[in-house]
Amino acid sequence: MKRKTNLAATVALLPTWLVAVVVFIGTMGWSIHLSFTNSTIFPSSTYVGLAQYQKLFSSAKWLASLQNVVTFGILYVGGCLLLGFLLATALDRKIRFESVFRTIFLYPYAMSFVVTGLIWQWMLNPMLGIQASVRSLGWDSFVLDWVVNRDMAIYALVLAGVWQGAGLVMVIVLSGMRGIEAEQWKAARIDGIPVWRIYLSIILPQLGPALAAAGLLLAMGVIKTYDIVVAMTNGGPGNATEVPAKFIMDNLFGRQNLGLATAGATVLVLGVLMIVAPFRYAMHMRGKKRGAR
Amino acid sequence: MARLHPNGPRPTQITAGRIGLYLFLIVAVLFFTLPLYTMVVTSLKTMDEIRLGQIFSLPSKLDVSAWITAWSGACMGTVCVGIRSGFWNSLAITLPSVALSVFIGAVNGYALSLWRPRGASVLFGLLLAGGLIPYQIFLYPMVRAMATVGLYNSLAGIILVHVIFGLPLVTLLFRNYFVSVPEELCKAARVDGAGFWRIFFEIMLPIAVPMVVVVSMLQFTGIWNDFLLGLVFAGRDNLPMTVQLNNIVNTTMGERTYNVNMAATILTALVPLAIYFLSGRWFVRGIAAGAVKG
Amino acid sequence: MKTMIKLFLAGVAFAGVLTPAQAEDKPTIEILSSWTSGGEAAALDVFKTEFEKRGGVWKDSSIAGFGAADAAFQNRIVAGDPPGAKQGIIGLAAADFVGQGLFNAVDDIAKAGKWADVLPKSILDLSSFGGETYLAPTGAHGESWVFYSKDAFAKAGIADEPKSWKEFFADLDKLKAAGLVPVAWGGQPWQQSKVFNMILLSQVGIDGFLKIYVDKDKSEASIAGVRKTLDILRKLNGYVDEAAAGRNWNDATAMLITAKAGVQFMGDWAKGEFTVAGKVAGKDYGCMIVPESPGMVYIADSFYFPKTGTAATDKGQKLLAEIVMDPAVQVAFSQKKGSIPVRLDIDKTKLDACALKGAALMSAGAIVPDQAIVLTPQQVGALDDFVDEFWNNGSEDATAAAEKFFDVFE
Amino acid sequence: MQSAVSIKNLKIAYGDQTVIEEMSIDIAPKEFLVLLGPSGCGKSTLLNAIAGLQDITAGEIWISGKNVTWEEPKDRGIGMVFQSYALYPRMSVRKNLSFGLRVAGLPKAEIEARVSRTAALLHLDTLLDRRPAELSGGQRQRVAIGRALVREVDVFLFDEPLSNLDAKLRNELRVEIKKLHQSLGNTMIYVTHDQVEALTLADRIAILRDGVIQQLASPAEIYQRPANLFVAGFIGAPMMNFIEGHIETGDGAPVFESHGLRVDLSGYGFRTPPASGPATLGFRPDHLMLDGAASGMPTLPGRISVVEPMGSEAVLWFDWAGHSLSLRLMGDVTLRPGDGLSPGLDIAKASLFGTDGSRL
Repeated sequence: MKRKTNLAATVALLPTWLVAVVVFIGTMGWSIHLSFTNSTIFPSSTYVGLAQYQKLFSSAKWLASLQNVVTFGILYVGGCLLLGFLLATALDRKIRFESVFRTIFLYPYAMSFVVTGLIWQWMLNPMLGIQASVRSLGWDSFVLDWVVNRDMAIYALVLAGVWQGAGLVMVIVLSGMRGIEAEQWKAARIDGIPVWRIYLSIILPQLGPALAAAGLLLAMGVIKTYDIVVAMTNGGPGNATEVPAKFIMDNLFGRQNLGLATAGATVLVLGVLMIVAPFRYAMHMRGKKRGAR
Repeated sequence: MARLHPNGPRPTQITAGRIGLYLFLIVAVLFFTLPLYTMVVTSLKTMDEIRLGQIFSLPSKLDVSAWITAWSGACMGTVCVGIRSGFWNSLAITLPSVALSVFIGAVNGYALSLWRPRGASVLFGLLLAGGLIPYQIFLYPMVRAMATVGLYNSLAGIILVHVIFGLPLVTLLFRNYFVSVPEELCKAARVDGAGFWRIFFEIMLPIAVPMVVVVSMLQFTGIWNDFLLGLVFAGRDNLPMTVQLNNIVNTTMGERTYNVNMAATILTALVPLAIYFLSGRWFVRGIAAGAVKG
Repeated sequence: MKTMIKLFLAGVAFAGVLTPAQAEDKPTIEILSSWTSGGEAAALDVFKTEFEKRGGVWKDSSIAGFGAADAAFQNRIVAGDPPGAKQGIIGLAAADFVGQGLFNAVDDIAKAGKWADVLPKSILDLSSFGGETYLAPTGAHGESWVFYSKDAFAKAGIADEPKSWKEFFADLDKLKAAGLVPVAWGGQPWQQSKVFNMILLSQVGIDGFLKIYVDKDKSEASIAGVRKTLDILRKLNGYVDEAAAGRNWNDATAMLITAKAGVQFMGDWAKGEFTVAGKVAGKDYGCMIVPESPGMVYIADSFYFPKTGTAATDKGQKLLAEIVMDPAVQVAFSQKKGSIPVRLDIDKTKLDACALKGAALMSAGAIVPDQAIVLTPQQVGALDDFVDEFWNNGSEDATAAAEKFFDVFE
Repeated sequence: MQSAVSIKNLKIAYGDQTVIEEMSIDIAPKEFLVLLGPSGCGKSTLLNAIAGLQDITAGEIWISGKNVTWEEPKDRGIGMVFQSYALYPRMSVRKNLSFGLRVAGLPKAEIEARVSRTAALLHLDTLLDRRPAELSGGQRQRVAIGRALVREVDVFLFDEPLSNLDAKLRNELRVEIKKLHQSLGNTMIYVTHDQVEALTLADRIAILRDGVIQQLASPAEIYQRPANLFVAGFIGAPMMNFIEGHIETGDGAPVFESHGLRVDLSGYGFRTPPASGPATLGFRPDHLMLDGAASGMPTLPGRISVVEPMGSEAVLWFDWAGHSLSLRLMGDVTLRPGDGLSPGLDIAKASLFGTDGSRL
């Protein structure tokens, strides 16, 4: 009993279906297939079973990159949300020149990750950047060597990422705050609740959807993290800032190891599915309830 | 001290909290502007001054030669025309890519949220997953596919690639927006006899203008700033500005001219920056209008 | 949707129109190189000028950065649309392409030009596969150099170049005492691997070096050599500044130019940076082969010639191969690039002090190839990982690491 | 006579969840039918199915003698008004009204004529060039009604059209809708959860619960003779009073007994011959007489707990045998909380329900 209007919707989605099936599924299938071969620079059809995966998981670089992307992802998304929330709160306090502040906080989002990485690499370079400048002012023991410090380099990436992304969160959260009824403020004021407490206990819980949307936008970039790493640390020092996307790129081209690269890609995709599937399932269930209304 | 007898308007007070607030804002402004400041002053210095290693100091005298070199004189290989040719290439790639991806994404979002044809949720799941996967994985087979259909190294090819990789995010945003549009609007239009496309063009698209602004800006920034796809798919006649920037900035064994690099970097970032500086409030308005929500 | 399809089709048609018509008669070449910076581009221009002078059509598709250029090249091969020539190093990096039958040989040009008589044997061997010559070598870089700032040495009271590692470290102590950064270290994996190799050559000699890298020999002697190399590397770690990680080589060179640091390990391309800053070899800065080294590690660039199926490009490839090996062009190219001509029979009067030292070692055959020439790209990557890990992980035991070194070849 | 709208064995289900059970209704031409029920009862789903906005699982829908079960909404000869007005936000009032006509490709002159006719009817003449955002709630709803009117069709569907308005506007528009119906004479199907709207507007009311029609009858019938406990409790404010008890059918007339109260049921119109057993007695607040004892009615003596004056009338709440009962009184009230009273019950107007909840 399908109607022709629904047919129009189906037809309109055909190009997207094509992309999803041919590009997303097709190439993934192809990648998975190659991950079981010993392909080097060109695809080969000599199957080696799980050898590439064995190699993958005995590679310190790969293991480090997985760990790094998790650390980076959590801190980057969390950092953006936190700073974005704080900035939004500050701008919400009826300050002067709000739009100037807002523009200043938002502009880094227009910068590419490459530029972001390059500039922060400069700023955090101990011989050139902030450390050198502070020391030249006479504070000789000042240390800010994150980019070159094995233990801190990942935080340098986070810092640069937060610089770039916090503004977006700020805008989203600020618009969420402006959408909250003024009466709640009045109620809280009459109850004598301090301002910080209002933001923490009343405003913040209502910003859940806004924060989730902002978080999702940022998270979509995390697994793809590549440009900023290449521009800033190129994975170093040691393996300190190695990330999966870079590992795959290195093996795909520079190291001419298609088999290993596609094995890494497969693992990554499985990881993504493990994140997306439960989320989708929850949404699906919610959608069902909605449809039944 | 005797307290005043309260009378008339309450005097404004400068509280500690207020001072702390502005202090926080000033520190934040420093954090956000320092990098841009550094880039600008470095681009205005001579290389000799840069080698002194005082990156925050103001240039001893303004030297715009780096800017001129970056725009029209910097060499890429044996060609020394600066990044200006890339500027036009970037425009030629970005504008159609943004227009197409926003249009298709809007149609997708509309169809997925208000019509929900069979398989809609499967498709949406696929797109969501596709949006999370690093596109480096798709490069190799995509190159082959594009070559097979004769689009490799062409403007149409790079535009198509940008549209494909832009679809997940754009669709997601539009879907979330249209989900919040009352279904009754769609029903009313159907009672009025409008079909899928008519409802889209005459009713939904006009409603979604704030969203179109936000998504266009996000897409514009993303595509303009892309390096890898442009490098791989555009072909030598269509290389975007970012690839040319890389050719200037990234050198393995050549000498580095930081002032030119910085000038070229700022030039490359200028268009998206201008968009955010000039239309930032439209962006903010679009988001406030519900462009991005859970 | 109709609009989109129309646009799409229009785009396809548009792309078709744009496909350039090939000039049928003229030898044509499209060059894909990573030579984009000043000196490199100037050097490439030497080829271009000569190529055009001889009636060819030259198109430049340079992409900065090895990785980016390699990615672009591989993708164009995959797409069946390779450039006419690709700049790349000689040796194994080209082997896979040749093995797949993707490259044209330039054997006839090589025979006609008697390359066998004028090239060092190792370079010709590494340009040939299955007895046929495929690659046209452009120039070689010496990679066993220690550059030093004469100002810094003077400040630290160092009069002569150190002759042994012992003297070398004594001099580093003096530099440190003078408040300078002893070693301007470029903390990127590829730079570190080069330092590893120059030290290795000084420890195991030419035969030992080739045994390790060519024969993958894991004898006691080889292991001991690697261990001694790692010991020196570890010791050097104490003389670098805290900002070394990730540092570009030219930033390191800048530290010598401003006399903030004493020495830098680097290939001879670093000369370009000194020259740009107005410094003169032998006067403002010095160059020496690393202490105790019997020879020099070298890397040689060449052109690859992918099969394009176009007659004009085939012609262009042969012409380019001739030009690259022309003696006058070799000298002109090397001067701009800061490299050493690969031909042994060229006019050496125009070479600077450092290049002369290198050319002498080359003529004497006291050279060993860079790892990128004798290892697959995968193994090169593994070596980078190995050295980088050792350098950054201060607690790793040199003896254990020396054993592990040979895993690189797996 | 042919039905205007006829629903035959309609069933709607999502997967294994049934929203509308097997349902059949015939709606006569010019009839005003109200679908009434609590939220989630399926009334809106039913309306959407009639409009063609909702796919059905089984059955048929006929409009004006045509089987439209698979027709597009626009081809069904209906107009519809939505709860949220669903005005097209970016179009002026004029464009909103004419959109459907333009889609249908009517001549320009005809469109203009119809729009101005409708605008005049609904007093929208001066608002034609405004955008929906520039209108008040009542004006928006009038535009929404106008959008249905311009279609000049036989059947109008209203989906809770007044529930987003404040009480005053709601009353005004309710009257306007009634006037419209009287002057236009179209068939109207009207969904609401507001019993006042239902009682005032409808020719017939269909009360739905969980996808099943509980009672389909005139407002008076439904108010006076509710078919079951649900209908009885749903209609009427304050709610009908209920007293649990049982029926005794002895030798004489049947009697309802509860907490010492004995009500002679000989005056009650049983549907089926009475039988002994538990039952619920229901009576509306209007059917208790303060001076009932005088006329020999059974009485419910108690004490007043709350007095709710409402201007022309008042509701007295009093306690009787643990029940809180209400009584409606016209005119001024001098009674105060704490006062005793002993109202009489008019059994002829009361309702009795069996254990299954249906009317006896």
